[in-house]
Amino acid sequence: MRKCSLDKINLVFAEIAKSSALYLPVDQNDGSAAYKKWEEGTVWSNALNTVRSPKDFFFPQTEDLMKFKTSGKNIEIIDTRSEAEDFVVFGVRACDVKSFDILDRVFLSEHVDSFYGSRREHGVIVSVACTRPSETCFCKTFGIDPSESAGDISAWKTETEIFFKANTQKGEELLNKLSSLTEECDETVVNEQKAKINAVMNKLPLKDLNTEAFGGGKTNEFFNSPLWDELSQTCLGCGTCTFVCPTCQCYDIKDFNTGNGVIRFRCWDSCMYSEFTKMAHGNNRLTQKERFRQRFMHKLVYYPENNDGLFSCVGCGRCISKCPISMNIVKVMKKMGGAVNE
Amino acid sequence: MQKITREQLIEKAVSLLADGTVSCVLGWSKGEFDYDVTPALFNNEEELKANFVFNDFCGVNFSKYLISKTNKCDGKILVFLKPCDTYSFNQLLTEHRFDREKVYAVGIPCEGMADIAKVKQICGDGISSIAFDGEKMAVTTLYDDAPVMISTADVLAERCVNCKSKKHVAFDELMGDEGEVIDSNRFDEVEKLEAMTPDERFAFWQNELSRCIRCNACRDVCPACTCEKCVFDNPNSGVENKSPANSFEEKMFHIIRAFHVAGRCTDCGECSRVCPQNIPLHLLNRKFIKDMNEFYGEYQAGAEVGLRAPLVDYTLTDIEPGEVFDRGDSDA
Amino acid sequence: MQRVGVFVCWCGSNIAGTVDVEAVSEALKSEPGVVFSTNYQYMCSQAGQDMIKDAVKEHNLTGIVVCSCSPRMHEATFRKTAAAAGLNPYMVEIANIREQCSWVHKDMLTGTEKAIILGKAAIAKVNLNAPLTPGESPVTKRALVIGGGIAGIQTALDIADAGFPVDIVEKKPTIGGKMAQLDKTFPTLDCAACILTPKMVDVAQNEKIRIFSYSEVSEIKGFVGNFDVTIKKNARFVKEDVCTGCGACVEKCPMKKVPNEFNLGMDNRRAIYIPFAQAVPKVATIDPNACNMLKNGKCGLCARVCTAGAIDYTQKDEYIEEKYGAIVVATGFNPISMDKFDEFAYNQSKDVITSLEFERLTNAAGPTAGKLLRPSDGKHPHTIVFVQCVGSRCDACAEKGKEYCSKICCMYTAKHAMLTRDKYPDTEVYVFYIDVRTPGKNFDEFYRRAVEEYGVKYIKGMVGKVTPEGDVLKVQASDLIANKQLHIDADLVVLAAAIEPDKSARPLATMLTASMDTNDFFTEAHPKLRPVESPTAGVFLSGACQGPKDIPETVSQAGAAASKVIGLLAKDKLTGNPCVAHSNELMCNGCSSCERVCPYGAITYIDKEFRMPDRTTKIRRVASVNPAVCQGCGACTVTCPSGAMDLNGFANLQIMAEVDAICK
Amino acid sequence: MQVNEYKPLIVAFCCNWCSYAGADLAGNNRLNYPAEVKIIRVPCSCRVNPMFVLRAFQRGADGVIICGCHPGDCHYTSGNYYTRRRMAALFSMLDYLGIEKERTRVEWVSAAEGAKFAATMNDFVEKVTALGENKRLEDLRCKK
Repeated sequence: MRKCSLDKINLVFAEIAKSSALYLPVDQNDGSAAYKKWEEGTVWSNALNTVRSPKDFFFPQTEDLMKFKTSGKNIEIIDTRSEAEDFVVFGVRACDVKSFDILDRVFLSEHVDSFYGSRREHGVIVSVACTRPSETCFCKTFGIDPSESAGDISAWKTETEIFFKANTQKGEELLNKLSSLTEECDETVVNEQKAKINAVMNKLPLKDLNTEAFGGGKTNEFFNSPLWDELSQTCLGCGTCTFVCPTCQCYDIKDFNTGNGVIRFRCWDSCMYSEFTKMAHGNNRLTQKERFRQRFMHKLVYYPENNDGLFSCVGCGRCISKCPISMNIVKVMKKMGGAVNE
Repeated sequence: MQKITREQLIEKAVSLLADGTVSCVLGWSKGEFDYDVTPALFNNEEELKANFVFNDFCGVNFSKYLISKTNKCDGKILVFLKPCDTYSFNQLLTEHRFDREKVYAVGIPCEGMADIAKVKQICGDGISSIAFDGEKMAVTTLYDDAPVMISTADVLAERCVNCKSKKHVAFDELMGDEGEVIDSNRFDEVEKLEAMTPDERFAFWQNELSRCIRCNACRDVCPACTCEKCVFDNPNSGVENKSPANSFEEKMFHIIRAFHVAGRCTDCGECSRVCPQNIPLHLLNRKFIKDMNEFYGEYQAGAEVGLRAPLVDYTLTDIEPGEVFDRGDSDA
Repeated sequence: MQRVGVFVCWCGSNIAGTVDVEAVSEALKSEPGVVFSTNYQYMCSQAGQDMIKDAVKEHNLTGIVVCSCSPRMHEATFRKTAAAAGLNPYMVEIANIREQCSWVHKDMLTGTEKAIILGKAAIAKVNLNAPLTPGESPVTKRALVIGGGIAGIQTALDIADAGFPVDIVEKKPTIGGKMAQLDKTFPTLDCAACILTPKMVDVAQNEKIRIFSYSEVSEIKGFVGNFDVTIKKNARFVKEDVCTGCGACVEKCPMKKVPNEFNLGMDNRRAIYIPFAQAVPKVATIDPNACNMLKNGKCGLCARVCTAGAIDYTQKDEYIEEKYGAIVVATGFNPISMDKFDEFAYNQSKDVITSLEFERLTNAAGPTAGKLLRPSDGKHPHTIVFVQCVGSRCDACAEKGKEYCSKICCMYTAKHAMLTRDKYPDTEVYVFYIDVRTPGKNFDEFYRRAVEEYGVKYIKGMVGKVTPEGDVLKVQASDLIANKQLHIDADLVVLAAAIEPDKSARPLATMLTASMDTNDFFTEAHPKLRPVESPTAGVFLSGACQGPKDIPETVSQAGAAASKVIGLLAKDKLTGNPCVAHSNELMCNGCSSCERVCPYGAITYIDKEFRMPDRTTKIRRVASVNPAVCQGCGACTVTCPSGAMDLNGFANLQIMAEVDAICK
Repeated sequence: MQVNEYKPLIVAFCCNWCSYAGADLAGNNRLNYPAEVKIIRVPCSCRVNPMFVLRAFQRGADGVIICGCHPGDCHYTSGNYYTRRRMAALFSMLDYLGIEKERTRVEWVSAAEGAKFAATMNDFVEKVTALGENKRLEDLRCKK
């Protein structure tokens, strides 16, 4: 474990930025935080988390796959790949770090998504423990410990200092680069931190939310539940929840005709959209209720079924704070879970 | 603190359900936190008593729901409308979007709704409870033992700070007293922008719109965006797109959306309320409103049913497109 | 995917001169959808058209792009060609590489470059074209003629002659128009009345013709074959069907001092009057501004003397609604006002008159019973100065007068001069002219007779000033040929005032949605090939409303207009323009925006039952377009937020494809 | 032909009845205007959807001009009145977003005004050339 004084944090950033692009949460003028590329003068945000999750770094909202150049009736195919740059994502919260595992299982298992894959390879993740969890946090529900965040490097922040612990080879290498700026230290302070955080975690309004009712093999239990009507009745069908979600991984592949060629790109899609997974025969989820159900069934039943019980929600709370009508997974879990427990 | 209380509204709803005037109620349902409310349909007294809430966070404009919900429940549907909601209500009727006969509209007074983001800016994250108390709200967080007293006026949503009207322009029944149209300052921000140089304006919007993630929340919540199929979802429209691939598409979406609702937008402010990226979308709509007021005379969409919107009307002596610039911005 | 054939026209050297047609047809070969591309000297020629027909068969083309002159020129031609080749005519697109390319660009390289791009745009569009079939609408077999001058009369007679009912609307109490005011007509010098009045009688007696005199058109709706017109019949306070035109009332009317407009105010008429002896209808009319009875209920003499009991002081304006298949505009002309021409002292001296006033002075039925006497003192004038081009052929910047030549002045002035010298050889007659324009059968001979046989003094030059002094008019003028100033003491000065379209023409044009030129003359559909048709279908032009004309020209144009109308009315059905709007019911919100911007009221709404995704059904209000009424402007398509409303032939995707191709 | 000289791309929407005919007349009278101007024929100026205007900019146009009959002379009586309002609103909005106002224009050109058409195009091209490339409403994907 190494530590450094927070006054030197910008030197740390500068050092990292020397060898690779560095991204970290920065305050925006609207009061929220967003990941920005670090350059001299950039200030690391104190915000608990960003509106957009760091999944953008590995699975960007839009990404060109290839380009067809057409001249008259001739077509030439051009490789447009550009994801081979080393980068460091700094200040990722435990929940978001966990989301990468969930995405990995989708993109890196059978039929590896090489775009996602190479971004993962080139990315180093420096996580940081939560100092001030929000009422919307429920990561514990999914067995995530915000005081012990994973990633290539874990970090803990106190009023005055920041502590680093490397968890991976990549992490080691990066930490070594910082050796001149950091000093070896024991874990006492960090342990105090952990204790503090856990104390707060036990006060959170959503602390008792549990997943018992859900998981693989529960399809029939929930799929036809009458409760979906009620839960989805005022859903607007917008994509906010899916686009701020760190684990939503659905995308669409589209062609854009530039006039002198075609760019084939992929972009995020949302199961909340009426056009989602539209096929030749039309849509297979005809109503908002079915689309709404799909999202939560996926997170709470289908995904765990295919991924050894791992839920595809990390309890970051983004959807809770951003949904225009504040309908969210917590409400679904309580309603559904409660329903089956009775 | 709202003048009208949850209990009064429940009482009203229950009586209307009881005498068969309505068969269901469109209202606010309590959520996980004190500021957390979800629009919901209530079918009976029990549901109302259990979940109906009304407080300073009930900003949702119900008007648009009437399009779908009037078909959902047989018999009339009771809808509680704040003054600004009634304008959307009228506009939708003007466009024949729902059956007036299937709605029983109760106008309720509104003291302005709070914006939780503003609350959190004052007392920080981790809110454990909010107690409403007169002009103030007592906010307790996980991190301080004593509640922080915040005056509601300091945390009003932008649209309420610049409230354009406390007058109900449509209702079957009015609770509380008749309000008045307010001479608001809602165009000040627009004027500030107009006064900037084109470069400054461009920089401003570039920065704002670059945050757009095309979640479509602004569109899907908008009472004017009621198209059976939006051109941006329609693969045959030629302009369909799912995500803003670049700054052009960000602008394209928001310009066209603003243009499509121009003359129909009642300035209810829902778009800005729901934007997860806090883009001040109302500044686009208000620009159109302000322009049309200046070019073609004062016009408030939804003020009455059946009004002819400026863009589907004309006079022989309208301003020429070339002349619209000779205002505001310094270099004109 | 279409199979498109591209045909590049040289138009002789018109296109080939600045566009490398070979390169164009070559470049367009490789465009998507194109399976055949060639070029030829004259695509519009029979050989060219055959080339297209053959290509269609040989390469079984589904779409045709012709790179040639403006579609306004030959689109129709090539559509026919396509049809002849068994293709839907609307699968043809024209790339305008002449008017909008080869003719405006000098450099071969740029010309060729642009021609290729225009070609690409046309190809991009035709790739999205769909076969269109025009809708049909019935034809109301009745014509409306607006204006009862010689133009309107001739048109009405010819149409009626073909067996179709015609209505004439004339705003004056009688038909006859300007010609009825003329004395003799050039170049034959036969009297106007003698040839006009019989025609007026024919009109009156023709059972196919209805005359709405003292009436105006107040509203026009509908479209070719189906116009709905409202005619305002002004109250004349005399029952037309009862009045015998005996004139007893006029005799007795005590209001004797009403300026007589028929004689251009050179004498007076009564408050109740019949404009002239041969008026048609020969019915009295009460002038409400002059009649005491109508103004303050005192008098009522006419009612008492009218044995037929035709007087009706309570008569109200009457509105008649009638359907018509075709409308002929024959609103005619008027001399321009002389107010702005102070140099000629028109407003200072009664003895400075216009040519039309001169006509009345020399007319046997005129204020002087045909004797040429000065309006001021009734003396016989011994020196008369005629001034030509008063207000005609002025330069654009001049704040008064017209740019155009009024065309008839040279001839009627020659006529006036000749007649004067003929009747009163003792008068000196001067004619000041810029040019003497005498094109037309026997025109120049006529003018020369005036000069050679009748000794009219023609002086090339303009009158600078006329100053009334005592009972003479000091005329100051310049003789450009002798290059000297002239001073003439004249007894009478006659101004050949320019003529302009009647003031009623402009509002009428708006009602008809027919276009006008900057001088308020109606524009024709084509200056050479369709001179008697307005661009607005079903509206035809007769006489001076389209441009200055003399009587023979007017009559022949009137006949031409009539034949066009007959051709239209002879049809039972009209095949409309298929490029009309249509609404996609699945996307229509029923919001009514389109209905509000439609200038033709072509959009109505129906409640339709739809199957919802969740298998319920929902009644929704959706727009439907009447293709017979829709004229295809496209206003609705832009006002429709969902894009449910689109336009055949100019669809959103087609226009965007053109944009894309151009911006490539 | 100078290679490096900047030539703007102008899309001109012309109504079939007046402006397109005006453009033809310009041709008939051999009145020159830059070849950068490419005309798209529409039945009426009111057929021009703001989406077309943005589309043109997206695809690389540097200026968009809409020509219609003079107010009052619309072949469809009222079409150009709607054009006037729509484009006034749209242009004002584009200006509000900081897009150069000189890039968009509406002109009324009658069938008789071939000279005005040519003059208008010359002037418009000149103004847009002075502005240079359209950067603020461009879509880089569409650039060659």
